[in-house]
Amino acid sequence: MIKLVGQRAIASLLSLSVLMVMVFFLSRLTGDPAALFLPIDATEQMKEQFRALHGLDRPILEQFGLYIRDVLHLDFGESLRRARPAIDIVLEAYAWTLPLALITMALVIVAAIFLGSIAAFNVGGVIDRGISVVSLIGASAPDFWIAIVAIVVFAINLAWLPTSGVGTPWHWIMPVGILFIRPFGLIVQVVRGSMLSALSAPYVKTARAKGVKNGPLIFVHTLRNAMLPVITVIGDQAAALLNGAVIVETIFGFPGVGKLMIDSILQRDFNVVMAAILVTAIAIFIMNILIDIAYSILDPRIRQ
Amino acid sequence: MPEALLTVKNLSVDFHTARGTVHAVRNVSWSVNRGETLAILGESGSGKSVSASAVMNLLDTPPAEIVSGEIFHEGKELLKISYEEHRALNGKKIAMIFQDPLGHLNPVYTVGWQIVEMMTAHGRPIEMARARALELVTRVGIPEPEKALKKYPHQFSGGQRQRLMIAMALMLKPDILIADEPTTALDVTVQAEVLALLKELQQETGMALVLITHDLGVVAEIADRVVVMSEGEIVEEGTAREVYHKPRHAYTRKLIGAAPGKGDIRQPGPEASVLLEVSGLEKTYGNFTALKDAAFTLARGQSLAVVGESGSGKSTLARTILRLEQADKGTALWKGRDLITMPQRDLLAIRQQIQMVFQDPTQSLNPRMSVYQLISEGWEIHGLMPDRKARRARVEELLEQVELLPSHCDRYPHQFSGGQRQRIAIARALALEPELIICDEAVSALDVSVQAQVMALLDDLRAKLGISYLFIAHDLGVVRDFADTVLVMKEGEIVEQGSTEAIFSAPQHPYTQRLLAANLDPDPDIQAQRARSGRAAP
Amino acid sequence: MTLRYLLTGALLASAAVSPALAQDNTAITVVLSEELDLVEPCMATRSNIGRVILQNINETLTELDVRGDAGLMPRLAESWEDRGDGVWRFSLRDGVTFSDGTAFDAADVKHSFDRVFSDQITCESARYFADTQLTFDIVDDLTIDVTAEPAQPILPLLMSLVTIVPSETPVEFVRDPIGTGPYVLSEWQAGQYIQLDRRDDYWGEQPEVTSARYVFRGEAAVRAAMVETGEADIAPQITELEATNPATDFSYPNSETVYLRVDSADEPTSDIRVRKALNHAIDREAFIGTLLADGTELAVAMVPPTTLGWNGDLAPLAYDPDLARELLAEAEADGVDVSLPVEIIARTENFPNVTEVAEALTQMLSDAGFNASMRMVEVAEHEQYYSKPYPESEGTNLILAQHDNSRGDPVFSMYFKYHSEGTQSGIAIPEVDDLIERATAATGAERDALWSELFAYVHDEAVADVLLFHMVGHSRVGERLDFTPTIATNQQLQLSEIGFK
Amino acid sequence: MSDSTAVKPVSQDQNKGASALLGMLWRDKFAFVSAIVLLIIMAFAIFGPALLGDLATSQNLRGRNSPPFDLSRGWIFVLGGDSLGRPILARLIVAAQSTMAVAAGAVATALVIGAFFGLIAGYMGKTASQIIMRLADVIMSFPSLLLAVVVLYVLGPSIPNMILVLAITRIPIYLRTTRAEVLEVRERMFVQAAVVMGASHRRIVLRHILPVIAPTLITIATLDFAFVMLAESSLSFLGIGIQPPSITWGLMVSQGRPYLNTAWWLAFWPGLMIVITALSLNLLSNWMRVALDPAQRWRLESRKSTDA
Repeated sequence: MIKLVGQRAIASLLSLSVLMVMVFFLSRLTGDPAALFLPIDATEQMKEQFRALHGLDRPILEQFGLYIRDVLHLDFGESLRRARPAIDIVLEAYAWTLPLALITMALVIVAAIFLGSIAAFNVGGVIDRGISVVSLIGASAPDFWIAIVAIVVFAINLAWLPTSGVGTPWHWIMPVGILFIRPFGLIVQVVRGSMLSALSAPYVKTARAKGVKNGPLIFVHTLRNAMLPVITVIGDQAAALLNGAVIVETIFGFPGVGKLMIDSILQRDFNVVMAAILVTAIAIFIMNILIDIAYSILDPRIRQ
Repeated sequence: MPEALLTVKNLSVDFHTARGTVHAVRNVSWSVNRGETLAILGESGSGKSVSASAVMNLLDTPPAEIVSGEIFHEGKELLKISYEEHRALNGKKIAMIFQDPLGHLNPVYTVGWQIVEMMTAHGRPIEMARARALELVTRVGIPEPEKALKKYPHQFSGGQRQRLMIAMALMLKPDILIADEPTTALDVTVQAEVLALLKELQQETGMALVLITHDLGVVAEIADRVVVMSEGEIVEEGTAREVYHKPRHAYTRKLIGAAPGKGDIRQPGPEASVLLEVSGLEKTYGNFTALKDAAFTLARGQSLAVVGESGSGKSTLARTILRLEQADKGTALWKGRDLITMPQRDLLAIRQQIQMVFQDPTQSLNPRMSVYQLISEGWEIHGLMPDRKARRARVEELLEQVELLPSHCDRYPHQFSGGQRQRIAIARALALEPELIICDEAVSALDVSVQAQVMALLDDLRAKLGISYLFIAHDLGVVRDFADTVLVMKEGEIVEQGSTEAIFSAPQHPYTQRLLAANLDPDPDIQAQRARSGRAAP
Repeated sequence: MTLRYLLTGALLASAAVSPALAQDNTAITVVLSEELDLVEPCMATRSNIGRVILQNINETLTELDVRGDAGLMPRLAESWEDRGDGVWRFSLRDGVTFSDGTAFDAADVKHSFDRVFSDQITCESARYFADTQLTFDIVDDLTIDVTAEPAQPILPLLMSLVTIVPSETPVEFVRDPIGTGPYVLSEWQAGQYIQLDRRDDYWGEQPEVTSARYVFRGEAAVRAAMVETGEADIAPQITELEATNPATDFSYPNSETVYLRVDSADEPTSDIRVRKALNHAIDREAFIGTLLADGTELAVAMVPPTTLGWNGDLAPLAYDPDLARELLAEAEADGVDVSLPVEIIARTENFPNVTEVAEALTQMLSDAGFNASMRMVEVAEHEQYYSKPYPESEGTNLILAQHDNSRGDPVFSMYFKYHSEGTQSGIAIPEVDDLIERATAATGAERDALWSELFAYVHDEAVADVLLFHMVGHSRVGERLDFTPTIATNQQLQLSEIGFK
Repeated sequence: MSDSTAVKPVSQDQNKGASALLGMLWRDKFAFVSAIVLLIIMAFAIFGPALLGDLATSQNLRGRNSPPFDLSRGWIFVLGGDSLGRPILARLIVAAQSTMAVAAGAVATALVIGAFFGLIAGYMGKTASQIIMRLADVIMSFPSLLLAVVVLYVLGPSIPNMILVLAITRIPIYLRTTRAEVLEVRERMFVQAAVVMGASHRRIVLRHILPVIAPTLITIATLDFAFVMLAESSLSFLGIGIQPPSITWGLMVSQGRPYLNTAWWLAFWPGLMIVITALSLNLLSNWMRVALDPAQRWRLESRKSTDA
């Protein structure tokens, strides 16, 4: 296991390095941060001063060298716009993204497993078709559309929930609810399919021949086997959430890393972009290891 | 007549499928008493498992529908009691074991957990269950039972898994044990051990044993009474001896007639030129030696059988000769040229001369290709027979040669039965007019009657076309009927080779002797005699 | 470190912080459209920063009256006089203290300006002094002489753009601004809110609002909804679409002017008839009350009507597509290739409905016979087209842009937009250059007249561009507040102007 | 040899070609309706711009946001007018072309490239596989928003560029799936049988492996179709997607967003089109998975021969 993690860490480090190099050069193709930081009628002298202050006037390879040097000293540079260490800004935002992603994913997993299993048991029945259609429609409706309609309905018309922002648990309901829809729609289908095939597995027959009750039959014998393919999909979906949920964050004023990322990209705040990619990539790497661990916990055959 | 322990009366079950209704069993009746062993004998599709599934309430309804019938156990009508009542009965009064213990054991739980669950599911305290599990696992002969309980199914061998299944089934001392093809996937020696274990346990506990099988040998070895099923109906019943010696029904006669190992032993033909000469062939996977210093020669028109149990290296031998795996050492001279070191380009041309028929035609035929595409693919690869019409005609001819219809050209493999599929695979091999066909357990997956047909076909082709065979098998009966030379392999080594006559009548190596002893004879009398003379495997 | 942040996040996520609804009566919540990158006094002229700190935390020497006609009013300077030769003397207010307790004096003023002009820090306010060299002479604690080279007639007005910080302030961007204003920055939770609390020792009148919390929401609909549900009290910027409730929603001229910048160095727009045709092709009236809010005015100059030198005689070129076609035909007859592509370049999210406006403009130009197309670009790319050097193109680009001048004097606009050296200028006409230079140096009535003349020349003689609209903004103000937005609401939001009903 | 389902292969006349396929489609009513819907959308995409192009761009500022189901302005306004007074129905039909071009283009590009490299990674040796998979990781973690900005800034906001952005972000999905499937399929017996016959690598990959994994890829592709339409819409929402004067459903939803409170139909109809397309594709792909598999096709074939 430790060897596996080590190997993956090296592979990921390699990927991450390539990624960072690509981002570094590609992002610098996208224009001059000085023009964006300063007002439109700023003088050329001011722009030059800005570039000089942030080292943007040097040749790009020199900039790259300096960046590498700093990164090796764990210095990820300063935000061009916020006059703060980029990594601090990113970690602050990540402290919001992480619980949002985890809460959402936890709910998705619980709901998808429960409803997906029910659908698999009633295959072809009303519940099965209902779950399929609702999840499919939910997953194919634009999320910003749902978000704004949800605000109109739940915050304004019904006045049950605050419109936006963070602070109380109530504030989390709508963002979590809207982020929930798409991964749920996908995972519930995977759970259903996986449960269907697991239910026809021979060991289920054995369990029935043993006289095992339906409850343990489903949730002890079948589910654990059915979870294996589901975990891969859960991993992909969780990775998407760990990258930040830019639309939901934008609409609900949620200070997460998705909004930070798009703002930094649009403002060409290169150091923040780099730091954000670094942090999200590490988070996803850790999650992948957790997924691997989950695999080997669930399936003893993988342990060797 | 006292009331039997378990009685199935006039049971009829239909399966409703998208393709229509299939009458799986019709008017099936049988019963079994305490201490008795009843065998239900039949080939695939005969419906032999259906009544047992009905007893265990394992039929999925739909698609299955129990049209009529009754099942009595201790005064209860099992088809009328509630789901919950039936559940309480399963495992406790009637237990069941299955053909494929790897599939039927849950891969993600320890075997200990699964065995213990048999008791906890019926409300027994867990400490008691643990103690009993340990006792039974020891009893069924698993080494290091304490450790074994903490292991997972994949960590055991096939025979051990079946023993564990048996231990699990016996946890609650059931009255009846239903065993659905319990030894089919096992090697002969292991099969003998497991059957012996079942026999012993039955004698200890006095339970009734219902054995579902396709193998006359198993019936002869263990059954007191037998019912023979064909196409959903019971065609014959009686004691094992009665049925074997005085079969009344034509089907039973056919079945007994098809049992291999009864024909004349072939005598080696006159000396012919050497086609293949293998020497010093070796293959290792990591620390595991799959093949050690294999050497033999194969003459034109000869059928050479390679026998051995799983893991003996017989498939590896075939695969290294074919260069599906690269051998570590050694040579395989094909008409004087070494296949092992031959460049890829030359090899492609030679592939035309050596063809292979695999064990499972369901897997070896690409499910997305039609029969025509499958058979003609070789010509496409080797640029033969460019004329489409000629191709078509030749495919139809080949199909007729393997006793299929020319109209089958445009069908897909799934539309055929197992035996038909294997014939398609043979037709495909024949299409390239090879000089050698390697058959890797080519008939093991087939029903006896189909097996006999396929073997007859191969034999016929040898006579007509002078094809040589490298015939890999574990079924000694088939080998005895077909081969003129036999290689016996064990743990990667050829332990004995000689003419079929010599091997079967005077085996030299202890392993060959053991193998022959464990081979079940379909005649109950011979089996009984063997048991008496103590030649049965320990 | 990571762990700390994650823990904080988790705690905040679980702890129930009292919602905005439960505030006491004199605390308000303001919902802004974007979060502040910085709360840096020398960046206060940037509107999103100014709305929070300008005159709330940091004050300026002078202040432009936007509610009445008082013109330039004293703030931290009590009075000022022009001592000739470009020297202005400012007398500072006595008894003013910064929120850190130190007293305000002339050294603070000098330091504040030194900071602005330092090359260690990129202060936005510096741009208003582009080519003007300022020297500061401290006469005594409360008197300071400012020398401008060349002479700067509107120096007191420029003083309304530079915030004063204490002389201890380091020459780098700060996160905890200290100022003389009635409020102090008491809390800044990045991404969530900024909290301002009232000071007890403010030199002036105590405002009614005791504290203000600024929150940030990108969606106009959400901002409006927050005021509606009582989660916020003021949403300074909402869209016309959301401004549906007359009781809470105000519209105000927001000092933004929308126009199409025309490059008269390019064919076909080098020909004045083509430029005129552009103007005649556009049905400006059709936009008002449809894509743009009622109250939007047709523009005849780059600056809003409240600006010095406003020329009331000018009228937009009438919508007359036939005339436009005729003009094009004439130009074509003279050898101008009017079939060259004319592409409108607009910036996404520049103002509400910008895309639709661009689409409608394109349609109108096409209808009048132009080979018109449009392109929506993102801010960085827009900047490339908008500022010199202009990229090469086949035909020409018309830049749909919005310009803001609420400072009361055209000097902040005209040089950049029309002088041949101006970074966004599309013309190079000696007469215009001359007028701009003279007006910039002039004072009083002469300044007024020269600007007026310049507006007329640019609009009628040069037909330099296609001036479109003076925009209106919309604010939603909670019913318990007594506050009316003004033309300056785009730039600043003085909490002291907010009362309670 | 457990034989609880004793279904014997049944001899029946082999249906051939398109008519058989249509028959099978007719048998699954959901799939049939889906196919009709998709055909209509395809027709929109092909003929829409030519037939209704002018109508879809004719503005009328004074008649903007006209409500739906009001026929006083003609049938073309039955779904209402948009913020520039253009008929939404006409715009939906015209937008089908670029919407389909973007979605199909992105999905097809990603599918082809991903499958190609996936086949290589799965079939070739470990080194090639490792390099390709690491590259896939890099692409996977490259933020799509940044990619969009880079492409838009450097290459400009056009439909081909949008296809490029969306395709790049989807490639890893196909690559990883293909590789995983290839690793499994190449071990199957029929592949070995082909090797024994002397088939070349090219033949094995194209004739034996690809047809087996194709249904999985097609299923993913149909699901991805909806995803790509939504992603394109989200990019428009963020201001870095397709921009007017191009129109796509995603862009229409995004542009209608400010009017959700006052003129819901601006965003509703294009959103509905996306949902309908996604649903239809899903149902059709379920059908296709069965219809393309000879071993499962009988489920959809005529029952006449066996019902008796």
